[in-house]
Amino acid sequence: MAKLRVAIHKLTSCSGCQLAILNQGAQLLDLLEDIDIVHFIEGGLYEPDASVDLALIEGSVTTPEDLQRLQHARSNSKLLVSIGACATSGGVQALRNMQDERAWKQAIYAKPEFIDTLANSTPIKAHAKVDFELWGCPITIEQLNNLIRQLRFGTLPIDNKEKLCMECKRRQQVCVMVTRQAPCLGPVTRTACGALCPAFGRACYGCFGPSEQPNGKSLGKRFAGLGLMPAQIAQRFASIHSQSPDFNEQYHHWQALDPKLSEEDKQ
Amino acid sequence: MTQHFLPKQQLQLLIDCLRAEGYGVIGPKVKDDAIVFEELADATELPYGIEEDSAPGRYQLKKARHKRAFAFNTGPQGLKPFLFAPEQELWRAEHTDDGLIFRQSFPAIRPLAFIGLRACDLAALALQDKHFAEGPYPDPSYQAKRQQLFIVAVNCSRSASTCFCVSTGDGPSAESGFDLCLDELDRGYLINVGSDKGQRIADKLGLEAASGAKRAVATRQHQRAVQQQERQMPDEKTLMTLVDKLDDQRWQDIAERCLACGNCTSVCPTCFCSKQESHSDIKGQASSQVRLWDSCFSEQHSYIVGKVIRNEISQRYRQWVLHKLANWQLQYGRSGCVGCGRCIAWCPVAIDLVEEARALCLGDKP
Amino acid sequence: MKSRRINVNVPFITRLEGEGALELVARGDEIERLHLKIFEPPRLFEKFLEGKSYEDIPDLNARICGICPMAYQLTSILAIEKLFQVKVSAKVTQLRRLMNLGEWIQSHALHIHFLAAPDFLGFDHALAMAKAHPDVLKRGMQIQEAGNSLMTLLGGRSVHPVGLQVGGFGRFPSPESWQQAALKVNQALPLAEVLLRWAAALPLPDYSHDFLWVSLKDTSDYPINGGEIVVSDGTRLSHEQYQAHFAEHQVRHSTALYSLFEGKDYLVGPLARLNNNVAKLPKPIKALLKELGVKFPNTNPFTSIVARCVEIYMALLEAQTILAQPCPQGEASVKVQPRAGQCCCCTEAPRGMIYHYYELDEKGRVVKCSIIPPTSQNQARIEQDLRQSVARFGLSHSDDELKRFCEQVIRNYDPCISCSTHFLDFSILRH
Amino acid sequence: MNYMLPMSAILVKKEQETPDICTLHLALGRERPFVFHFGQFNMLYLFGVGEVPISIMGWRDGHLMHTIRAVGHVTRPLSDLAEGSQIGLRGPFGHGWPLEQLEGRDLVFITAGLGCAPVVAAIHYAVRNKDKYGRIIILQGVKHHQDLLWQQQYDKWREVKDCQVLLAASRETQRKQRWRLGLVTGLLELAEFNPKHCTVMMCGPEMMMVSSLKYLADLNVPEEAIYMTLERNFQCGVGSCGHCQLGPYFVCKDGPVFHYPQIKQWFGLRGV
Ligand SMILES: Cc1cc2nc3c(=O)[nH]c(=O)nc-3n(C[C@H](O)[C@H](O)[C@H](O)COP(=O)(O)OP(=O)(O)OC[C@H]3O[C@@H](n4cnc5c(N)ncnc54)[C@H](O)[C@@H]3O)c2cc1C
Ligand code: SF4
Ligand code: SF4
Ligand code: SF4
Repeated sequence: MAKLRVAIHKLTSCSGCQLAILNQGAQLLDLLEDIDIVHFIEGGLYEPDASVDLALIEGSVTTPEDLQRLQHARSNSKLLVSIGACATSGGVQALRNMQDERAWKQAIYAKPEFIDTLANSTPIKAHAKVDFELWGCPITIEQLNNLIRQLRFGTLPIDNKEKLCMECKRRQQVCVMVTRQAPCLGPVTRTACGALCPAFGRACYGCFGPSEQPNGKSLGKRFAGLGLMPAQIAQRFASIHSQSPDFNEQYHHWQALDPKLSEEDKQ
Repeated sequence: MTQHFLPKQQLQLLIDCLRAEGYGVIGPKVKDDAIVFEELADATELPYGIEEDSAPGRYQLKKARHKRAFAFNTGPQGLKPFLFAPEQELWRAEHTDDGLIFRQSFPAIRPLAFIGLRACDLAALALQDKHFAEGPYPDPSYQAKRQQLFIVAVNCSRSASTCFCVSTGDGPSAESGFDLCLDELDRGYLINVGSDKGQRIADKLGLEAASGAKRAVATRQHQRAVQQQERQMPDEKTLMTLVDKLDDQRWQDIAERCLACGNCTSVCPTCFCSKQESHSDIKGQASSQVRLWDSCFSEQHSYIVGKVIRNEISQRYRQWVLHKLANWQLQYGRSGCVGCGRCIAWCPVAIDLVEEARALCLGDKP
Repeated sequence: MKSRRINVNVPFITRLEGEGALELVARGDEIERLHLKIFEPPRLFEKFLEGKSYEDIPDLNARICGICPMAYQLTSILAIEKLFQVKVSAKVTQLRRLMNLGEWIQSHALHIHFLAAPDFLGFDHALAMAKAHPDVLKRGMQIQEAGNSLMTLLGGRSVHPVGLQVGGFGRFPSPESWQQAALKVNQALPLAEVLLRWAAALPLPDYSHDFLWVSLKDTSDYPINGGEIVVSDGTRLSHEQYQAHFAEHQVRHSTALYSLFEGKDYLVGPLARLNNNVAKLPKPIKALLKELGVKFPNTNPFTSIVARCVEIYMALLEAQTILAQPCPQGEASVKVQPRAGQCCCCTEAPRGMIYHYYELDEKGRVVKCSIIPPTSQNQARIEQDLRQSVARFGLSHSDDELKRFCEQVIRNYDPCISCSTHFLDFSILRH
Repeated sequence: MNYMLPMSAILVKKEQETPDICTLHLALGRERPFVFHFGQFNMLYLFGVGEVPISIMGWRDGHLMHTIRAVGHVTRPLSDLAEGSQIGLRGPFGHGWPLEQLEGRDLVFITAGLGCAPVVAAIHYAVRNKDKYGRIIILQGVKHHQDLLWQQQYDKWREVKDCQVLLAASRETQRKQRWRLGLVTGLLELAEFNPKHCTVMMCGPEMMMVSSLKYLADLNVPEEAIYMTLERNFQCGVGSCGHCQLGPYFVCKDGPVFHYPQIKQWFGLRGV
């Protein structure tokens, strides 16, 4: 069977998801028996125009160049898979979408006119057809390898949107929300991380993005019951996946209930 | 039924005897803010002087004034994960020179003795037996593990606020299903023998007969635990009326609160749903078929091509309650709820199964 | 004399963490313009941290960089703990250091084997090298795995770990995972010595020249997250004095901010650290360096690969000692009480010193902050180095040779363009 | 039989019925014939990908037949397999049609869409044993007439004595000979059989079966004469995984063919 030709593109990101390749350890050599990486700047391969079977896109679209490169990648590849929070929902840098971005740039950079960015940080699917998404900040090696394996078997992985709680319970971890009143996002967050945060005795902050049917409204109310102020609840949803519609909705809902804000609104 | 007495200091002797018989001994310990069942090195690891304070959506351990080892009622899990593992390889497929071959996988099985299980855990075990071991397709690894099991039950001397086993008829004292059963008193344990295996261990312990006074204390403890229970699940006949309430508005009300997270089904000692996944190695040479705990609250549970049959949270909660409390009776001859209260304590948004069942069946207005 | 007009354009310098470009304009033997261009889109971290609670800062900060997330987390945690007057236990401090060591190991191993080694072994990239030198790559990956396993032990995963928090750790690791990590470290340790011998034997070009270097220096240990700022000119500064002596400015060709020490470029990173702290190395490593005839302080930037190998060896040795102790148990964190005020901290990330500054309100929410990653600090230094080294290398070389040389010079600094949040595009314009 | 462990089977022949439907002919690595009832199913396993429940189409020339529509994760690559490949197979599972008990009765087969495999298998059997039964009525609905699998087969059945074949296309606008426009239920009024002495076997989307039940009631077909096969998510195929529950029934183990009165209380309800 011919090897799978793969290109790895990075748009605006922290480079953490690409490490799912470089952090494989010795089994990377096994993986390379099956795939031919033809473009991977960090790995020293520069062939942006090569046509490939699979393009993995890390990062969000935040500049006109990002957009161009994405369109290029799309037209050069049979399958396009976005990897990581930036690519699937805009990522952490999408927090700026909620603010006045121009004022921000001015504050950090004395000469903002040198810097060319689009107004928002947006996910890949906002600009191009996406064949599959690997959620997670960062994605895990298992997610990536499973994708590649399933492609080798002639199919795509099952898109598992199950809730983190299921994984947490399977690992027989003790629920931190019930024992510690920790405002855990597990019940609205996608599985796949290994339920890491609860394992460390802390609340999930949703880095794998919204799960299937997230009942954020009920969870937010529960957070209020645990003593969180509306603004704090809003902040829980405004973390790594602030621009995913489900979390965004909760952010705005709770932010609007912040007494300070509504004071300002009245004025 | 003759009862024996084991002085408090000699609990270690029981553990030693079990170990000498070849059992790994599993008992309650405090870990990550809860009572969990784990391998015990010795009796000092038991949760002396610990009780739980549980309420809908809350579980906290607190120090009590006494120094008893079994004053708690339940932890997040009982026996279920040991017999029906949350994740288990069923078989492996391999590409070999002889073509595709399949090999059954057997988990390493060793005899285990559990100390500290409750009446509700035993009732749940009986139900899991019916599902996994007694049907037309018995689960071989469940059966194998089950046969090796030795059970030292403990009768509850108090009830947590989430307990309601009295109303389901499953507790607070164990009547059968154990090898040995303890009543914990301040100075030691009354021991009741429930099987030949149990008798063999009891003989080795060289026990004295329990005095009438001690037995009276145990009876009082039992009565106290009964009286402490405030929650009451409707009786089975009443629960059967749920099947006529498919259109009740209440399902919608619950769905507004329910996260469909599956925590209730995961902690429930009788829930048995599972799903399977194929995990291939990186070379695509071998693949293992893995069975994982699943829940009727997940979307995939009722998925068929083109649709999700129970697409709404209200329908999933309805499935859970309808199955657990009513249809279970038709499948296994009794309700699937043993009154342990785990689903109430471990529901992140504090949904109370008893309250919902009463509202639905009896029109109670909580 | 008629000057040769040369025009080389390499859009992306590869084998860097993140992406960037270089622009070289030369007339005859004169370099007219030399710009390291970083144009990775700005992610505006310092701005969106505003309003965020001290509890959320470490998780958000991690996302600045996928290669050294832990350094960003911990620097902010240490700064905030200073402000909140939190005293963590010695155990916690030690485990944090263990985690830092893990990050150094994985980051250095990744740099050495995937990014730098192909330069020295004559390959375009590590995957091409994999066939000819599988042993080199395998060794690197095993060492990297050991580093990752330390990060995973204490943080759950090596990229964006979740274990650290203001006040300590969420939980201490389990004894089983402690044992597993110890095993990985024990397996990797002998490889570290082999690695150092290998690096010392590489035919490194000598481009020694004078420059300033800056790192932390601690009284007792090889510095990671303690000690004062020491400049090779003898200046010693507290973290609080950083802003008075180091200034950032923006240049047209880059989205990264340039950082200068009193108007001068300077080096941070493994070579700077080792130059300042060679005396703190454990005995076996000192002895080995002597045997190999490698000397520090050293002003040849090409020896930074050796410095990285030294640090890997040192980190694995220390990790082994820590992991030989019993797995810690008990309370992993202390309660914290937020308070308003300003705070700052410097630590040593794999690529060099980081500086974080925060102003928090009474609830512990960020009012203002500033984060200066190592690459911003090295950027001016890289340009200076290129200017001198390219001149010495000779502009008469072909464009392709020049390009390769420049890339190699840049790689000595292991610039992490993601954390300075940025992209490298190479163009040479020769008149 | 170890119900849990698949046996390996070789794909000896693949017939492409339509662009997305194919019939797999499988050789089982053992001599004795595979004993099954029409309406039962197997769990087919594709290496590294997963298992899916598929009805048994029949047994021909020593090979087991399955007709598969390529719709997703497993069925697509399964349909792409090259002849000579190996897959895994567990079964047969569940209860099939009670064909042996229906001697002398008129048989009415109602199917729609592509859920026809288990019914087609039963029709084959009935036609082959025609002397045992009364009339055979075959009602088939599809969206477009070209969706009909085994066109020629239907034409052949048309020729059989006392056999009535009625076809309907629901999304067609052009009239075509021998086809009726509309839903399969509309065919019932044309069907000629004895409602007092018939057995109805249905397979297809539940909505179709729900409305067929109404028509059948109008024709005075007693509920006791109706059988239907249901589809649910099957993970294990043996009533252990819990996914396929319909009220108190496990569709895999108690079905997939059900006697209508048995499941009447639970059938056709939304979200049950
Ligand atoms: C009793 C019975 C008989 C069937 N007979 C046939 C037949 O003869 N021919 C045919 O083409 N199809 C048949 N099906 C339907 C077939 O099982 C589904 O089309 C198939 O499971 C889809 O799997 P997939 O992976 O290709 O699709 P996806 O939509 O990608 O499904 C994803 C996964 O869901 C799980 N799943 C389990 N049960 C089902 C289910 N019933 N439907 C969908 N997903 C399921 C599987 O693990 C599957 O891999 C039958 C179903 C049942 C219950
Ligand atoms: S528990 Fe939540 S926040 Fe933590 S790693 Fe998993 S998905 Fe991310
Ligand atoms: S339904 Fe709830 S109370 Fe009943 S057995 Fe299950 S977990 Fe316990
Ligand atoms: S269907 Fe739901 S309630 Fe029933 S066993 Fe499965 S998970 Fe539990």
